Amino acid sequence: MKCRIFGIDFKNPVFLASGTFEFGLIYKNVSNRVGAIFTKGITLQPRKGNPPPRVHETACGLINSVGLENPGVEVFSRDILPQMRKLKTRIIVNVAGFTPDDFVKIVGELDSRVDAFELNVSCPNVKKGGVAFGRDPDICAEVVANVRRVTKLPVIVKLTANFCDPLIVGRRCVEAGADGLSLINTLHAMAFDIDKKRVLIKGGLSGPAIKPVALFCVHRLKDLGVPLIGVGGIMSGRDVYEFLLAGASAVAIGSATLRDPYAPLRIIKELKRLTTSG
Amino acid sequence: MKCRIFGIDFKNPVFLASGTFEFGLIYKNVSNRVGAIFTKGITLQPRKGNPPPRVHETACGLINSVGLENPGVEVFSRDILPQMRKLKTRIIVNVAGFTPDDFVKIVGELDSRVDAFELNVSCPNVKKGGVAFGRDPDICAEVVANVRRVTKLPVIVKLTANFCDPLIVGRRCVEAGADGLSLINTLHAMAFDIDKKRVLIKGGLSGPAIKPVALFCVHRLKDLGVPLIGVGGIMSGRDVYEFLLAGASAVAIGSATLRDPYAPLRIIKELKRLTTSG
Amino acid sequence: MISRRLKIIRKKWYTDNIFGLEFNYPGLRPLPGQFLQIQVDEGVDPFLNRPISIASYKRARLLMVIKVVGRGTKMLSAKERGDQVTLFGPFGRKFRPKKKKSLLIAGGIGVAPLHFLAEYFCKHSVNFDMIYGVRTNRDFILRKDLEQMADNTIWVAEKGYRRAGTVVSVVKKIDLTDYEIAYTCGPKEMLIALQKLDMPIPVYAFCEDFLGCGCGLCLGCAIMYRGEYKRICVDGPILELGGIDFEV
Amino acid sequence: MISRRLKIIRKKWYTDNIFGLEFNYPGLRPLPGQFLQIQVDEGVDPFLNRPISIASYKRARLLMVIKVVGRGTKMLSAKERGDQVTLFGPFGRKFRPKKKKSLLIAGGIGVAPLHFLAEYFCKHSVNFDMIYGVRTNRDFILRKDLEQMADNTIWVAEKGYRRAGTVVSVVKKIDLTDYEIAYTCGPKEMLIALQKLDMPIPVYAFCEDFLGCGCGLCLGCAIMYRGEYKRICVDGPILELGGIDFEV
Ligand SMILES: Cc1cc2nc3c(=O)[nH]c(=O)nc-3n(C[C@H](O)[C@H](O)[C@H](O)COP(=O)(O)OP(=O)(O)OC[C@H]3O[C@@H](n4cnc5c(N)ncnc54)[C@H](O)[C@@H]3O)c2cc1C
Ligand SMILES: Cc1cc2nc3c(=O)[nH]c(=O)nc-3n(C[C@H](O)[C@H](O)[C@H](O)COP(=O)(O)OP(=O)(O)OC[C@H]3O[C@@H](n4cnc5c(N)ncnc54)[C@H](O)[C@@H]3O)c2cc1C
Ligand SMILES: Cc1cc2nc3c(=O)[nH]c(=O)nc-3n(C[C@H](O)[C@H](O)[C@H](O)COP(=O)(O)O)c2cc1C
Ligand SMILES: Cc1cc2nc3c(=O)[nH]c(=O)nc-3n(C[C@H](O)[C@H](O)[C@H](O)COP(=O)(O)O)c2cc1C
Ligand code: FES
Ligand code: FES
Repeated sequence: MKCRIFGIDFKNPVFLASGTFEFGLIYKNVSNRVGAIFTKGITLQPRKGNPPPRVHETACGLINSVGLENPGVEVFSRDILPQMRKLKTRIIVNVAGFTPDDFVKIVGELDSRVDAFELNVSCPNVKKGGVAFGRDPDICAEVVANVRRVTKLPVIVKLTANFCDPLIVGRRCVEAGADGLSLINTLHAMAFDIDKKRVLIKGGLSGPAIKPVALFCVHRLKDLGVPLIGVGGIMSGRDVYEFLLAGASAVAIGSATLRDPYAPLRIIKELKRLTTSG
Repeated sequence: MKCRIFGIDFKNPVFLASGTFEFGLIYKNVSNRVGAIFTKGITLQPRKGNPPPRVHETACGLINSVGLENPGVEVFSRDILPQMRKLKTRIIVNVAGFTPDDFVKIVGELDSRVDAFELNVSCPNVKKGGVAFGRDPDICAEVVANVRRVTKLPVIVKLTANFCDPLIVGRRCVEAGADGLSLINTLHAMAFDIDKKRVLIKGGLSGPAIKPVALFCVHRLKDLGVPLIGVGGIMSGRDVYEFLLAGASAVAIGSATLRDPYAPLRIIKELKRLTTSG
Repeated sequence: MISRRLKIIRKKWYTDNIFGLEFNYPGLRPLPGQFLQIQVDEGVDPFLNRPISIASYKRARLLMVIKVVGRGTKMLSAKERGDQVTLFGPFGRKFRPKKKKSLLIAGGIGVAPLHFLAEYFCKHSVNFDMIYGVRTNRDFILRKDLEQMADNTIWVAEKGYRRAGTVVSVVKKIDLTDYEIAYTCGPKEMLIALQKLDMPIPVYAFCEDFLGCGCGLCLGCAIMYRGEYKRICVDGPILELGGIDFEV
Repeated sequence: MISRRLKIIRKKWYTDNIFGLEFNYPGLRPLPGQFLQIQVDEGVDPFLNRPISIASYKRARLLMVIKVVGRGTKMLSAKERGDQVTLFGPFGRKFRPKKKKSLLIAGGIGVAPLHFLAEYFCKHSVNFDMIYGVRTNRDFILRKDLEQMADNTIWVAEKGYRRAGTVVSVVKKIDLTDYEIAYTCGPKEMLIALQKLDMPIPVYAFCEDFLGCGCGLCLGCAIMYRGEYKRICVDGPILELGGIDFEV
C-alpha cells in the first residue's frame, strides 16, 4: 500500500483531511497509521472562528461553518508542531491566507519542519473584497509562484468546485509550479430554521452527499500531469478505490472521522483487501 | 396558497421540475393539482438520448444521464402539447438549445400556446466547442435577449451552479430581459464501477443531497429583483418552506417523484399546514 | 398506479441469499412480467425504490421473491413479519401471453417472474414445459411448485447436481419445434447466450436492470430495442429477445 | 475513547416521548457530565451521532434516557431490546464534583445527567438537595430514585401538579446559602433565567447543544465562555454558568 508521490514516500494513500482530525493529537493511534495528516487551516494571526451553530446535519452530509478557528502560525509552530512531529506520519500544513502575502509568510515560518504544504485558497481574499481566491486563476497562480520561491517542499493546492472550474484554476496552479492538487473543498451550502424563520447556517457541505461531485472533479483534472488527492465523502475502502479509478494518487478522509474517529483504520483495511484481491 | 408571479396566477407555488414527470400525462391527477409543470427539455430535433446506464443511486440522491431524450419540438407541438393543454395546470416549456438560434426557433414554434418558457442553458454549446452555455454570462444574455424578441410570455432561465457563479449569470440574464430564474440544475457528478474498473456513469446529481447547495444559490440571488423558482432535493413541505425563506417565490419538485409519483400532493398538503399554522 | 403500505404477513428464506415476502394485497390485478417498486426505507437513503417482480398472486396473497445482491436488497432482507413496507405499482406493460404451448427458461432468480407466468398458464390452461438452471443444487427455489404446474421440467445446475450444465446447454439439445413460443428471464449473460442461439420460435425476455422511477417518468431505464430506446419499466419488461441490442 | 457495539438489554418508556435504553457495558468508568455518542443508524443518513448523557451506571449496567425531539431520537426510539447499537465514548472532560453540600437543579430531560451526578454523590457520601421542574405532572421521570438519593427534593410543574411553577421560581424563593455549590441542566431558556438570578454560590451548568464529532476533532460545538470559544464536547459539557455568554 506504500505510495510515492511528490518524491516522498507515504505509508499508504489514505490521508486525513484538513479540519476534521484536529492536529492528529487526540487519536494518535489513528494518526500513526495513515499516510499523512493535513493540519487544520493555519492562518497568520490566531482566529476565534465563527459563532455557533457551526455544524448542521443535512441529507447524507453536514454543513460546517467553523470559520478557520486556529491558534495562528506562531503558536502552531511553537506549541503544536513539535508534538505533531512525534507522530509516525507525514505532516502537511494546510495554509490559509487572506492575502497572497499571508501564504508566503506562513510557509516561510514553517519551511523544512513539515513534509509538504497544502494551500487552502478558499478563504475570502481580503484584498479583493472578499471574493474567494480559489475562484480566481490569476491570483491562485500568483500565490503558488510566490510560495514556490520560498520552499522546496511539495506545494499542493486545495481546489474548490464552487462557482469556478477547478480544471482552469488547477492548470494555472500547475503551470505556476504546484506539485499536486487536492480536491474538493466543501460546497457552498445553507440551511434555514423554519421555526424561527431565519438562516440556520451558511457554510460548506461535506460528507457522502458530495462524493459524486468530488469524483467528477478529480476525473476532470486527471490529465494535468501532477498527483491528485481526492477528497469528498469517503466512507469506505470502496470509495477510496473509486477515487483512484477517477485519477487520484491518494485520498483524504474528512467528515467520516466525525462519525467514527477510527474510520480511517477501517478504510485502510478495506482498501488493502480490495487492492490485494483484485 | 395561490401565487402570482410573472403576472400569472398559479394555483400553488409547488411546480413539477423538468425531466422528472414526463409530460405530466402519466399521473394526471398529480399534474392537475400542482401550480405548473415544466416539460422535459425540448430540443429542435428529436433526440435518442444516452445509452444506459442512465441513472445511478448515490448517497441521498441520484446521478442521471438521460441525455435529453425527447421527440423534438415538432412532434411535441403537434402530438404532445395538445394533450398537455387539457391538464388543469400551467405549462412551462423547458427549451434546450445547442446554439443560440435553437432557442429562438423552439420558442417561436410554441409561442402563445404555453404559459411560459424555461430556458435550459445547461446543454453543451455546439458552436462554442461543447462548453455549456450556462457558464457563459455573455451567451446567456444573448440567448435571453433573442428569445425576448420573439415572445411576450414570461421567460425563465434555468441556472446551473456548475463551475460558474449563478449570481453573475443570473444578473446578466435579468438585464437582458429574463422574467425569472429557476435554480439549480443538477450538479456535475460521476460514479465508478470498481468491479469492472471503469466509469459507471457521468451525469447530473439531484435529490436531497444537493438541497443545501440549491438553498445557498437561491439565497445568493434573492436580491436580483425577479421571482426565483427553487429546485433541488425538495422532499417535504418543510423543504419548500426553506426555499421560500431563502428567497424563492415558488419551487419545483424533481427527483422526489421518482421515489413516489404522488409526492407533490403530499408536499402541497404539508406546505398548506405549515403556512396556515405559522 | 397505487401505493400501499402493507404488512409483511410471511417471510421465508429459500436459500442463504434468496427470501420471499408475502403480503395481503386485495384488488391487485397483475399480469405476468409486472412488478412492484418497493421502498427500501422510509428515509431518503437509499433514495430509489427497488423493482421486484410478482412471483405469485393467489387469493389476494402477493408473493415476491428477492435475491440479496446489494445494499437495497440487503436492507429489505432485514425486514420481518409484521413490518410495514411501501409498495408502488403494479408497473410494466399489460402483456397477455398467448395461449400456445410454451417453453419457460429460467436462470437463477429469474425464476421469480416466470413462476407467476406459470401460475397464469395454469389458470388459463396453457400447456408449458420449463427449464430452470442455477449455479449449485442448493440454489433451486419454488421447485415443487413449478413441477406441479409444468408438464415437463428440466432442472440443471452448474455444479453439485445430477444434471450438470446451464439452461443454454439444455436449450441447445432439445427440439424447440415442440413449442410455439418461449419466455425467459435470467442474468444478462444468459440472455445474450440465448439470443445467439437464434431459436426458431418467438422468444420473450423479461428484462431486468437498474431503474429510476419504474413508471415512465424519468427515462432512466433505456434499452436499445429494434433501433430505438425503449423504457424497460413501461414498454417492457417483457420484450422480444431478438429485438434487444445488448451491446448498447 | 473506545467504540462498542452493544445489545440493548432493556428498553423502557417513561413518558410518551422519553425512553430509556440499558446496556451491559463493563469497564466504563464514567464521570458526571460525561456522555456517549450514539450512532443512529448504520447507514450514513442521518450522518452524525447523537450525544446522550450517562444517566446511570451501576454494576456495569449503563442507562441512557432519551427524549424524542427530532429525527435522530425518533429513530433511536424505534430500537428495541436485543437490537445492537454502536456507542462511542465516554466523552466530556474529567470533572470531579467537589464534596460539598450541593443543590441540583433539573429542567425537563436535563434530569438525566443530574441523575448520574446524584448516583455519584451517593457513592461518595455527598449531601445534596434537588429541584426538578417539568411542564406537566406527567413529565416527571426517575422520581422515586431521586427521592431516595437526595436529602430533600422539590418537584414542580408548570401545570397539573400541586406545586405549580418553574425551577427558576423555586430557586428564587429558597435560601441558597444553605448550599456550597449548585449544578444545573435543562433547556437553554432555563439556564439563561438562572444565570440572571446571579446566585451567591458557584453554579455549574451541564451544557447541551448540537455537536459534530463529540470528541474534539471538528470545533463544531463552540460556546462562548469567559471571552473565548470553548468546545462543549471536550472543555465541557460542565461549565460555570456565570462564564457562559448565551448571546453569542
Ligand atoms: C422489472 C424488474 C423486475 C425484477 N424482479 C426481481 C425479482 O423478482 N427478484 C429479485 O431478486 N430481483 C428482481 N429484480 C432485480 C432487482 O431490482 C435488483 O436486484 C435490485 O434493485 C438490486 O438492488 P440492491 O440495492 O440490492 O443492489 P445495488 O446495490 O443497487 O446494486 C447491486 C450491484 O449492481 C451494481 N450497480 C448499481 N447500480 C448500477 C448501475 N446503474 N449500473 C451497473 N451496475 C450497478 C452495484 O455496484 C452492485 O454490485 C428486478 C428488476 C427489474 C428491473
Ligand atoms: C453533552 C450532551 C448531552 C446530552 N444528553 C442528553 C440526554 O441524556 N438525553 C437527551 O434526550 N438528550 C440529550 N442531549 C440532547 C440530544 O443530543 C439531542 O436532543 C439530540 O441530538 C437531538 O437529535 P434529533 O436528531 O432527535 O434532533 P434534530 O432533528 O437533530 O434536531 C431537533 C431540533 O433542533 C433543530 N436543529 C437541528 N440542528 C440544529 C442546529 N444546528 N441549530 C439549531 N437547531 C437545530 C431541528 O430543526 C429540530 O427542531 C445531550 C446533548 C449534549 C450536547
Ligand atoms: C468541520 C470541518 C472543518 C474543515 N476545515 C477545513 C480547513 O481548515 N481547511 C481546509 O482546506 N478544508 C477544511 N475542511 C474541508 C475538508 O478538508 C474536506 O475538503 C471536505 O470536508 C470534504 O471531504 P469530506 O466529505 O470527506 O468531509 C473542513 C471540513 C469540515 C467538515
Ligand atoms: C432524470 C432527470 C431528468 C432531468 N431532465 C431535465 C431536463 O430535461 N431539463 C432540465 O432543465 N432539468 C432536468 N433535470 C433537472 C431537474 O429539473 C432538477 O433541476 C434537478 O433534478 C434538481 O432537483 P431535484 O433534486 O428535486 O431532482 C432532470 C433531472 C433528473 C433527475
Ligand atoms: S425507470 Fe423511470 S422511465 Fe423507466
Ligand atoms: S463536536 Fe466536534 S469538537 Fe466538539
